[in-house]
Amino acid sequence: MKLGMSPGLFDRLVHLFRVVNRVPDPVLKKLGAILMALNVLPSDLASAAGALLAPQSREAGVVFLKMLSKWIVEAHSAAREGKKVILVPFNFPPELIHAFDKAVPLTSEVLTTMGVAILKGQGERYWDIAMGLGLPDHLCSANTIELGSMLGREDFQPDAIISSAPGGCDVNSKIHEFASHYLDIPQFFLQKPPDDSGRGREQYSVYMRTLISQLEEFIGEKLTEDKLRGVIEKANRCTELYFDIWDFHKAAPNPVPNIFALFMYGTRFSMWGREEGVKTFEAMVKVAKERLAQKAYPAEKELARCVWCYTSYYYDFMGLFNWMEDQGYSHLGDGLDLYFPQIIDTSTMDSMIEGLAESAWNMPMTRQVGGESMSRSWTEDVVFVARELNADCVIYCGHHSCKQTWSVISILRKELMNQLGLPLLILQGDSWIKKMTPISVIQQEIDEFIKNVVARKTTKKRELRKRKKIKSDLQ
Amino acid sequence: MFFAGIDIGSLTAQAVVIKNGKIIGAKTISVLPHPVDSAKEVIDRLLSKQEIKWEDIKCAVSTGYGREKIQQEGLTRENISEISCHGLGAYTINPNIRTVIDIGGQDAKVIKVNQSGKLDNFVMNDKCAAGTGHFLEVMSKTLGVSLDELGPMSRKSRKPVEMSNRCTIYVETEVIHFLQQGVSKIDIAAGINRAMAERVVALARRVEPEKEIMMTGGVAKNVAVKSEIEKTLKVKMVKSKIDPQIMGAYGAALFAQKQEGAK
Amino acid sequence: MITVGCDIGSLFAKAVILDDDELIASKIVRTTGNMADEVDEFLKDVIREAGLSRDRIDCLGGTGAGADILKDAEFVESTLTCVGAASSYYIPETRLSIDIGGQSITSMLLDENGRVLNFMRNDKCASGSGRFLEVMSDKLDVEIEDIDQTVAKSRKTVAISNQCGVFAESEVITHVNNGEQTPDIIAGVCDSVANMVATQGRRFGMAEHYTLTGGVAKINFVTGVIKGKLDGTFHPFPFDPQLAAAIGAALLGD
Amino acid sequence: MDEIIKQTGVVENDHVKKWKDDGGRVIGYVCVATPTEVIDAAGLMPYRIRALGNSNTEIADAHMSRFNCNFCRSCLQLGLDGIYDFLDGMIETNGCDHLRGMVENWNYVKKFDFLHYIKVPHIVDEDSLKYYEEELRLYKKAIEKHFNLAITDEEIWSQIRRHERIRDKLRTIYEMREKDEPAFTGAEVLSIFLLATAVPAGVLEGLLDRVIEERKDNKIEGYKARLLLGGSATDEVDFVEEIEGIGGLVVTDALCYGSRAFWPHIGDKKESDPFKAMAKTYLEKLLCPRMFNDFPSRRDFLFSAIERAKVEGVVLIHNKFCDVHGVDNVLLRIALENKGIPVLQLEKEYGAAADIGRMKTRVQAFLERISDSR
Repeated sequence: MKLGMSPGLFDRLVHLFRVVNRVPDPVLKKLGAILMALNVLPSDLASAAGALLAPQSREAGVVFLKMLSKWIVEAHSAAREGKKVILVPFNFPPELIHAFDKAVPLTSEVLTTMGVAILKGQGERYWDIAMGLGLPDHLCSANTIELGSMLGREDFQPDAIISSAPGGCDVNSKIHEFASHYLDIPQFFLQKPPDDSGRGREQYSVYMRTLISQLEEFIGEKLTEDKLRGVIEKANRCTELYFDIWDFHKAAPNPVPNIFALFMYGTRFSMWGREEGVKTFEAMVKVAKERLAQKAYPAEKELARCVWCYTSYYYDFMGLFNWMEDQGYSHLGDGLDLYFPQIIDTSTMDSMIEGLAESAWNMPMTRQVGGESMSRSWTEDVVFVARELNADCVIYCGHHSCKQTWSVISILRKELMNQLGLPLLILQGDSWIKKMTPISVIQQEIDEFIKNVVARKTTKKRELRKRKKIKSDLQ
Repeated sequence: MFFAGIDIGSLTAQAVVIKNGKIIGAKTISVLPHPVDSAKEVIDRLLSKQEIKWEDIKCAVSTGYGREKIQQEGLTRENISEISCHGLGAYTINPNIRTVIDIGGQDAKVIKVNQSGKLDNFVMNDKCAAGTGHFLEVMSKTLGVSLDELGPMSRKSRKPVEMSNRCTIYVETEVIHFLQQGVSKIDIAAGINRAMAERVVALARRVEPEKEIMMTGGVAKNVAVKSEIEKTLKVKMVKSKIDPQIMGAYGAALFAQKQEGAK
Repeated sequence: MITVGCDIGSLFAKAVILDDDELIASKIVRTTGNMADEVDEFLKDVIREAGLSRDRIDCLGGTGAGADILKDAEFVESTLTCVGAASSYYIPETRLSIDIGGQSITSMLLDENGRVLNFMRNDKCASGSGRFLEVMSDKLDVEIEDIDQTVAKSRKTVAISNQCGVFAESEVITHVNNGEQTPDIIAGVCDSVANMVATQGRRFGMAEHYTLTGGVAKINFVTGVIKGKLDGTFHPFPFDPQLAAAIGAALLGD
Repeated sequence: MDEIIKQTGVVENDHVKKWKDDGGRVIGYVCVATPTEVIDAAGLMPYRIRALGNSNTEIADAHMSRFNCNFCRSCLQLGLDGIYDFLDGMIETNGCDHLRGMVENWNYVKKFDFLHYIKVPHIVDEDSLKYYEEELRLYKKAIEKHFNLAITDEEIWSQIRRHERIRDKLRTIYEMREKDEPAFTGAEVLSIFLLATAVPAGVLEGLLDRVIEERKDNKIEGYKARLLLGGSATDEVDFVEEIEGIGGLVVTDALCYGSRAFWPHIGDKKESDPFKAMAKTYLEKLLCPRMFNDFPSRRDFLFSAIERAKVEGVVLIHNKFCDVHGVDNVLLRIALENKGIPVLQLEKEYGAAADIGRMKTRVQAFLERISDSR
């Protein structure tokens, strides 16, 4: 891994988060001090900080940022300490890597999202590097941006890549395969059999165990029961807190700040199973609990309760989450929050590895479109969450790269209507690149949808005048 | 001995007549719906200003979108792709040229030629592309300025607008919206040219462009786009001695001359 | 009651004047960058055309992407609401209205009061909008108004299958160069638009009664192809379908 | 040959009609990871789904999106249009996300009487091989159960041997197209292949023998360069014709509607168990970019074809929105460029007519480049 300042996405993030680390919590927290903090922070960070540290979520936002900075800086210094940096996709349980002393996980989608949210010029320049190689322009920007930064040889390079997308997403698997060949980085796999019979699940455990032994050999360290137990126990704590927040979501108006949807999976994909992860979840629970007690809600009233069935949009410096909340549109979570964690039995090595396999099996995307049917498991989950949290609409971001979801979205739409009578808004726009669809268009579509379709009864509309006798020549 | 090259593009048609390598006449018109009509028209308009008649042309080669039809009509002996023609044309004008950027109405191309002027490699836009002459044409219409003004005017721009769309179709309404908000045409034009340059650069990156670069095609006349590309690619474009827009037809004429020499 | 409806769309501005539900005047101009300055003049014109004076107007309703330039509008409603209102006011049985606008195709499910129950836009990158048709016919030197009579001369339909407007244009040029006849290519362009519209119609599952609005619905060949593809009864919009949103805005005024 | 071309032009060709009239049943399949030997062993007829360049997807687009590959939407269109109503069942494989979506929407709108899903691993390793082998047994059981018949190992072996004979005949045809004076054009071979996956195996052997006999002394002349065509699902004969029309003779290919489908030999494996034998061949030699850890074998397959057929230039195509080929073609392009082999990478809209103008300009320039470099 290349050290020092370079124009690469990861290295720029490291640079910024060193600064964040230096700003003491109280300074970040104190409302007045925020602005001050913004001034001392590089301007790139300012707009994102506005969203991440918005009053309604600040208590947790600070902890979340600190967690990410720890994660990033740790990975950066890992190389110096002779540790292995392992690049994983979002649908891989990072806690497994955390359980090794001599390895740290980095998640490409999280890096891309942070880069897009925080860095000046966002991801475009790294995307263009990938396009410059002749790669298709309908690839997954969530991966292509961070990997593009590596492909341009501007950025750090991981010691190995784990691909857990085979079976869940071709694009993701393919771009990781490309990077591993192009940069000559060893690649490991955890493939998902699209098989709902018990057979598929058993086979998945086999794959998981093979992967673990491959990793042990590569990292040069045996996975120890104690280290693993330590991580899993923290993961279990995160699981409890995850479901606390889940239950808060049921209250109306929604006491959980919209942006927590992002914080929740941001934590799942990075520091799940680490003390910092637990702290972030605790902070979120605290904020939600207080807001519930005060019956507080940022807008006058909650007009719509929206479930996002896949990803949200991140290219507008996280502004959309709070914009929705200001309009009275509650964001009850993304498809990426649908990883339904479970308490893992820590009694034996074997039970813990089984538990890990189970969590991986239930990771977002893997669990839904990675199922035997791309639409069935996905529909079941969305219907379940919509019913549980009594949502009154579902929104699909329509990232043009997500071919698996796009190919069955019409089935999801029909099933939502048939089973719950819920409307689905199908948006179209790249979640990480602003040049596909401007955020103003996205906002307008959401507005039109909610005012016309979702909140038709509550929003005051002009009445169409009574029909006069229609002239026959008109008929 | 006279040789002719005819380049029927999607927006404009050019004809060039050469005598041992030297251009003795050239003409550009905007295309008629049918390529053969365009070809006949441009030839007539060209020859009307010369003492030579079509019969005096020893051999002619056609290129551009209409190249095949023209040949089938017997107007030319052969048809050669615009990529080869622009390559040879640029190389003949300056043998140091190794990379040619040609932005036509429908296709943007980056062409590499070797030390003997032969086609080495090339890339063309097949992605979501604002990088075509058509894009600029539509935009200048929307802005209500002529295509030639688009470049010069943007030099006065202080803060070019940022286009929030990749797609030509959507950029068009974006421009209308900017105008409605009273943004100055100068800044919009600058934004358009920048967007254009960005797309071309992204394409050029696919074949490592070498230092000696020449830009051909109508867009080469757009100073703003040209300098934007120079800035981002960190190169200095070699200036063409002839009108860059007739490069394709010139190259075709050179091929016609080769043909004759060949037999 | 005299009401004015004004729709500032992405390509055209339309204004109508209704005397109750009778259309007494209408005007359509291409939207320009200076629309903001020209809009007052534009409204004056249409009022003059109706032989009225400004003070006779009871209400001005605005709609369309650019409606924010209508300073003295009493209200601005979304195009969805307006098209829905207009469709179901004049054609009470319509439950589906497909609006073919300059930028996109929108299908709307309507309730018996003309309220929009649900709506869906066509896929981005998908040809079929009014602008698409304009660009293509412009390439072929055919005025939008003349499309029907041009197509009447066609002997076959040349398939246009590119979904990207930019590439579809290359496709058209290729057909020209292959010696295909203009009427046959225009027929192909219309056919591909009609396909997109039909697809939009199918997405919700067809309603028993539907109508088509927006400029493209003026072209009989297009509506004809659509009718042939979709089940359900087609009811032509009683006025110029390009005016539907403006008329809706006027109908919602009081 | 003419007869073959005529039959290839339609989905339900005369051979299928006759087979159905004689009471035969037809099973559709969507990708090369389907061991059709088993279907034949059951006395059923395997039929490889195709779209034949159909570019109208008006009905399909109401279900899949325009961000899905147009080839899959075309197949779905034909399915929903009733063109495939002659099928008595369908074997699904997870070839790619678009393909899965195609079958899923098809079945959602219009239930198949019989649909079985073979889950093909994406990785070549011991674990995957065991799993896939068991998948093939389940696939056999599913056919036995639904059609209420028994498939013996002996029958599968004899079908494997018959398919080996067919593979050999197809290889012979490739040898004839690849030699210095090719006996077939690329368009003709594509037609042959398309028909080969759409007629009863019994009929096919005779067909291939006749066409080999007919063309044994044939010489294709007057072309500008010898090309290899590789990439996405390409069943558009007229697209290949257009390329050859401007002088680029396709002397070999690396297409799944081509060599990739029949090149590997099952006989190569000394196995007693037919399922082990099929599993090994169909997984380890799949040669499809939907596999994520065996790029080298795809690259080397390309290299050896180039050598065999004295290829002067490689054209790598992928349909718009095809993820696996879109990415793989870049790796292949880089590998070829490093070897100094001219390569042209094309992204095209499916449906031959759609992009032919743009494609021809590129191919013609590519041919000019090749002749320049001579």
